Amino acid sequence: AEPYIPLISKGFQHQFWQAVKAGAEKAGADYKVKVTFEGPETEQQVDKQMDMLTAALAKKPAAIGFAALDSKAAIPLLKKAQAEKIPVIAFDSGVDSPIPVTTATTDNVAAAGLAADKMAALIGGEGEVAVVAHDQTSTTGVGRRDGFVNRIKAKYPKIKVVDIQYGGGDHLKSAEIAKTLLLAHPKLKGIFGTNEGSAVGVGKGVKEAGKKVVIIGYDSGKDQKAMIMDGTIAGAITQNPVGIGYKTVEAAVKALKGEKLPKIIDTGFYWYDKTNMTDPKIAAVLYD
Amino acid sequence: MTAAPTATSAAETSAVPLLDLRGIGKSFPGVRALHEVKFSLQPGEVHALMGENGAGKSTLMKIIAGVYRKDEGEIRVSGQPQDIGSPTAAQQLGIGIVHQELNLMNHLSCAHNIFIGREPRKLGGLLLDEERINQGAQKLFDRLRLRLDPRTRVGELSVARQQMVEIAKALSFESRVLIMDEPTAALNNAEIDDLFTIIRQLRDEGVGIVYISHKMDEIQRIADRVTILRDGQYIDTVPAASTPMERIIALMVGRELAQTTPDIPDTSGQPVLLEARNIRRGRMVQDVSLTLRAGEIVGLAGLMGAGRTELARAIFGADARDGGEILVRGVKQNIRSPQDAVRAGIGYLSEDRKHFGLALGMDVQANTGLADMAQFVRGGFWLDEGKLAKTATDMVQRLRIKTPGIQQNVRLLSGGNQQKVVIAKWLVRDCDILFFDEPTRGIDIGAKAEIYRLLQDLAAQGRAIVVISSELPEVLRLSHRVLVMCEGRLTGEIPGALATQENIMRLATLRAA
Amino acid sequence: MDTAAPSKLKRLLGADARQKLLAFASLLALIAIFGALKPDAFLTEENVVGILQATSVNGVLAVACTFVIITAGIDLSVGVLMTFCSVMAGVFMVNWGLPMAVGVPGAIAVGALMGCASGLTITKLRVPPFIATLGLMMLLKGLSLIITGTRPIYFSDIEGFDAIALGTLIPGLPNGVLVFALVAGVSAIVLNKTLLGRYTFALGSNEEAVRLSGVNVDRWKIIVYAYSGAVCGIAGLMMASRLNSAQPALGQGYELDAIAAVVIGGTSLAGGVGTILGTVIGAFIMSVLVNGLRILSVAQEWQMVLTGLIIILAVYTDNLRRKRQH
Amino acid sequence: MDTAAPSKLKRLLGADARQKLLAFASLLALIAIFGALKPDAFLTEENVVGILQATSVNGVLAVACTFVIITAGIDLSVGVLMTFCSVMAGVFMVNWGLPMAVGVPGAIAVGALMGCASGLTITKLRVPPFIATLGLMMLLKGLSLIITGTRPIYFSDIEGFDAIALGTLIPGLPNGVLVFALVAGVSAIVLNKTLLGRYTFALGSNEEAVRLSGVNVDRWKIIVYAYSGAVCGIAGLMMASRLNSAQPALGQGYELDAIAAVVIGGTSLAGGVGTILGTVIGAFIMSVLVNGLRILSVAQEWQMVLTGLIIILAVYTDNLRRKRQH
Ligand SMILES: Nc1ncnc2c1ncn2[C@@H]1O[C@H](COP(=O)(O)OP(=O)(O)OP(=O)(O)O)[C@@H](O)[C@H]1O
Ligand SMILES: Nc1ncnc2c1ncn2[C@@H]1O[C@H](COP(=O)(O)OP(=O)(O)OP(=O)(O)O)[C@@H](O)[C@H]1O
Ligand SMILES: [Mg+2]
Ligand SMILES: [Mg+2]
Repeated sequence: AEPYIPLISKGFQHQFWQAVKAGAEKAGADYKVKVTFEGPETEQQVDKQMDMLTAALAKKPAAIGFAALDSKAAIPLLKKAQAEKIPVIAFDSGVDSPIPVTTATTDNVAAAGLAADKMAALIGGEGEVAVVAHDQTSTTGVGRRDGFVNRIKAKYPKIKVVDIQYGGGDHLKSAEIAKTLLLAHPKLKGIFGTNEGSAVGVGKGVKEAGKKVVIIGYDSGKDQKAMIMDGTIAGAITQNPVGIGYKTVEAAVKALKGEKLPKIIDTGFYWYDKTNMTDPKIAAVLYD
Repeated sequence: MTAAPTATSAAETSAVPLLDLRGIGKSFPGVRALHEVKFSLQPGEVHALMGENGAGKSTLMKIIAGVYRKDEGEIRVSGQPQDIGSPTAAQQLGIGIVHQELNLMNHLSCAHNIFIGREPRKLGGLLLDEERINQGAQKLFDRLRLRLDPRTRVGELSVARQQMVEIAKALSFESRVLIMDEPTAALNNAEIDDLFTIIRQLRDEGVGIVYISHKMDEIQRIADRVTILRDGQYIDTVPAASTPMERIIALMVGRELAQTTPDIPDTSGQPVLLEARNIRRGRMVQDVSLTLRAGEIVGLAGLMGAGRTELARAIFGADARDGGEILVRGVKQNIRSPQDAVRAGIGYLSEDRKHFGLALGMDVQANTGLADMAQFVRGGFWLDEGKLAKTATDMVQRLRIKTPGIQQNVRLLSGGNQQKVVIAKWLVRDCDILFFDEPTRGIDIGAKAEIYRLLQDLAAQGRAIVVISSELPEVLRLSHRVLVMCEGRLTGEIPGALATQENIMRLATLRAA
Repeated sequence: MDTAAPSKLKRLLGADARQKLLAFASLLALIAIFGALKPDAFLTEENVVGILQATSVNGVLAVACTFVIITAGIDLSVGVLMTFCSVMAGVFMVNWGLPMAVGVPGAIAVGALMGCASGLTITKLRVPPFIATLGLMMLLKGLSLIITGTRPIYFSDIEGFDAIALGTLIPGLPNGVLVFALVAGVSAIVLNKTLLGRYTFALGSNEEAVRLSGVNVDRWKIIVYAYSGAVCGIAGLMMASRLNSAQPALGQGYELDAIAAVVIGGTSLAGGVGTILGTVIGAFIMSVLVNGLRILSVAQEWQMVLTGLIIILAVYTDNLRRKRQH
Repeated sequence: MDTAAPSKLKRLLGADARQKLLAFASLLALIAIFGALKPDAFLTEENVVGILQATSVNGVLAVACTFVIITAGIDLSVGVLMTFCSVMAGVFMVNWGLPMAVGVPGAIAVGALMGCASGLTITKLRVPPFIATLGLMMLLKGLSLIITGTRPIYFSDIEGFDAIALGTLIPGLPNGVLVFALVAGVSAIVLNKTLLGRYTFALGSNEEAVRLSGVNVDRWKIIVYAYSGAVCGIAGLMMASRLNSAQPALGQGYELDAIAAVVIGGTSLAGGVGTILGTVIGAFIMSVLVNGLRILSVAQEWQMVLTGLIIILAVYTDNLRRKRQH
């Protein structure tokens, strides 16, 4: 039978995770391994992720891909995997432990820093900006928010982050938040949306309010790409979720063959806007 | 709330009334329920409180029992002025009450219902002492000659037995004042006898008993004095033994009541409206067949648990039948739900108005129309409020329902008036075949006469009426024909003219070999 | 025997209406507080329109819930059903290419159908509403993801679809608000002037008594749930139109907001009591609160704390008012 | 007239117990199906222990809910209260450095206190349980985030804290399972043998009758909610110990799983009826289902659909069983 490699992710409903899943499944087809992909419904359900990992281990997998919601909580289970000689490949944000043989990831903090740089450039280095984040506790939400805010603080003293609100990645809530931000801060020059739902929601809210501010998005998706094309969103950061998924499975296969792996497989992040969206290198990491 | 009653010598107690109420007033929105009412109760006395439906009897008792607060007036308990603020306060003053409406926890056993709030415990109060709870209840049941396992869940009992559990509970307090608000409404003669034995016992022990009932014969049998209320006002207090019943009735209703003597029409030539063949449902209805002709009133008599309610419900489609068929005007009907029954022209007025009769929470008008909304709809779905209001107003007048208006929530009506609303509902529906299950339960003597006339009118108009009643005088007075049930079987039929309490009771106790 | 009918006017306003006026007062109080704290942002036309728009989807869901709650039931599926209907609208119009004239009623019909399914589960299988609609919620959540392949369906190519929520028949006022007003208005009429409304109250008041009055209780209950489902379908269309897409993972949690709005509006979870006007006011109290706190840049954590407190408070003062009437 | 007492044995088993045996049968059926489909993974010791462990937190929450639901109330705050208690455990032990002997009872006391708060809101402010606990849920969610600064609190330095859930007093069996068993056992005794249990049933059966019997209804209701809150505190400790951290954003949604377990276990949302054993079985049905579907690698979307269906089905068959008894 084909070797079985389950991927335990942080979520599965967001487009981002679906893209990771697509990449993993492609690698599964390429390398002839059986891949499954699951994650809890929200990025807070640490215990549900533990249950998923437990069930995955019970299935006697050849290797496991794991994106920890909280790496410390997972250590007992990871030790168990280690004891059973099941290689663990960390993906997305890393697992804070020496057990994973490698980590396929991009640096959320650095990527959001790039968003801050782009924001600064687009608003002329000064003024008020705000963040609409998707989550205030998950590693992705916190990393992207802090990456952006800290870079602004460190490098752009004339830019002030006046408000941070959380829309849960819900388009509608993010749109409502964007509209109130514009009212509460009439001098607002830019908004950073930290994932697809947040960015698209902000775009919609700003459009509905009939205002013009610089919006920086994150991830891709059809709506976001369309908003970038029509200028509602100035541009966005994309990680390479498909690549993350693919590399995770690829690394697992290599680990099974006993090949040596680098400690980090950086799948990179990219800035994209109207000008470079059709660039094949960029187009390859975008998804609908 | 208050200190325990101070000890007084026997001589003093007989002088000081247990209860002394003066100038009691109580208003609800739109209703002045009580005004300047006085009432007193001596130790060792059974004091009956009489009045029409809505006269304010239950309200007065609830004030004594700490359920409602009086607006004005003074309450003295054993000579001490008291402000009875809660049921607990009343209990502490030695006042016990059997409410008119059942107040039981259906999911709990009889024993637990009785001892709720005063459970014996063991292991330093940690665990319930089930044994003592059950024994205590058993003792009370023995005293009431009630054959009932104290561990039975109350919800599984018939209304009558639930009423007995309530009485047992009231007895268990060993109160100095015992209020009984229509305790016998759901009981049959044997049970009433047992209850009266106990009441006399308590009376001889010096307990003061307030007794409310609409059954006039009971008053003569048990009461020492009678206080009469009308429209929330005190009318008079008279000795029971020396006052003729007609006089009490006149005081109650404020007018003379004409006695109607029933004449039994010959309906043998009338068409058969309903034929039920071999109806079966569980143990309670075993192979019962009956025939109803247009224009006749059939009395259905039997002891508690005889299965009369179950029979009516089975015919009405309220409960699933195990077998049997039903023909209406000679046509076989497949009745599987009340809807089918009503469509076939069969109506059933339940004995339990609170649970099965009224949409408590809705107003008089809405309840009146509930069984026949099609009448009050225009264009398929628009409500015809005007017509509904007119019909409801008519009914309120015709049945003399005491309510501040047709928009009054039925929950706020007195028990008897609620019953009238249920009757109104079925009058509006105008079925050819009507089962009335205890139609006069809780209804005052004046209204009773009106309802009897109403039933007779309905029959005269060519309907077939079945009256299920535990009051034999009522059965005798109304019925053109009496059917008797015992333990789920029909044990006999007696022509109305020949029916007596004795021959009905004989059939009602005719058990299967 | 005083059966004198209350005066026409008093009946028109009635105790209920008086209470609603008072609920309206607490809404006004909220508006006054936020207006005083941040008048330049909160009381602008723009923000008022924003609040109206933000209320409309939750308001429509709350109207749907009102019917069910008056029957003493509960509907936990409304949020997810809304999403499911928007997904089905996408399937009809985008995937199958049906015209809007078919797709829009189609989505509403899907809502009614799912409502029927709840109703059938509750009446025929005798599953309590809480569980029946919880099960349906999970089921529909899964189905939405399966049907879409967990990807949004975009309506970009459907000419005029965005007008449902975003067009402005009345200049300056998004159509979504009109749809909300229409749904509320029609539902108020249905609840108070039709047979369906009468049975809705009767079922919540005493279902067994209604059954023993010869009414087909099951049928009417199913109709109530179907009506509620159809209204969820409308909410789904509003949502899809506003977002220009059907987002399959959205919707869970919306039911709690909707139920909260209903209860704040004076409808009793015990059944038998309720008004649409109250629900509308309840929905506005919720959204004014959220909007005001956002305008004041109150941190999200504190928004949660305050919302929790104010929901409790709103229902408490509502009780106080009712008590005073006695 | 049948006054014959039911035999001792029959009473011991009783109608309830018989029903529970049947509920147990459907749990066994579920186990049999999964076991047959994937014996090598599903029936391993490892997986069985995994199921036990996965059940324990939801099971404890379900036990907490059982009391409240038997009083005909509902508690939507259990999930978030659990989290709040784990956060407070962190505050006591990690931030303030208190010893475990203080921190652990402290966290449970916090749970009881918050339960009291629900109870007081319900009884004294006359806010219906649904809204009171919904409000408390929002409030506590916010508070947890505020107290922790939205960051988890780690218990790594608290010697022995992980033993609460993860230690193995019985070799191979995590202590969390023992705690669950203990909580269930004690709660079963409280429910059936003590005054509190009796009043729990009585309140759910007919609160007005209890009041008229002179019982201080408010006080007992508050105690019921406090007990339920304390049990949530225990769940919070189990969760914190298992994750070695207090996760401030966790918990919402857990109340629905808990309530579903309670109802699947035969407790009626209308109050007056219920058992702890049933709830335990209900919790196992839920977790065996989820685990089995995972073991079979059923896609997550389909897991949702199937879970929804099976919850409805479980309650339906439960109804069938009850009907047959009549
Ligand atoms: N809680 C209440 N709110 C409003 N009106 C009430 C309330 N309780 C009783 N009433 C009204 O007060 C009046 C007296 O009612 P009460 O129940 O005392 O009558 P009653 O003499 O016991 O009648 P019955 O013989 O029918 O039981 C009635 O008109 C009734 O409608
Ligand atoms: N809901 C119920 N559950 C279980 N047993 C019941 C129920 N209702 C009635 N019974 C039992 O069925 C028997 C028949 O009751 P039913 O009410 O039909 O008798 P009845 O002849 O109408 O007497 P009653 O004068 O009490 O109305 C009674 O012994 C009663 O204990
Ligand atoms: Mg009375
Ligand atoms: Mg009967």
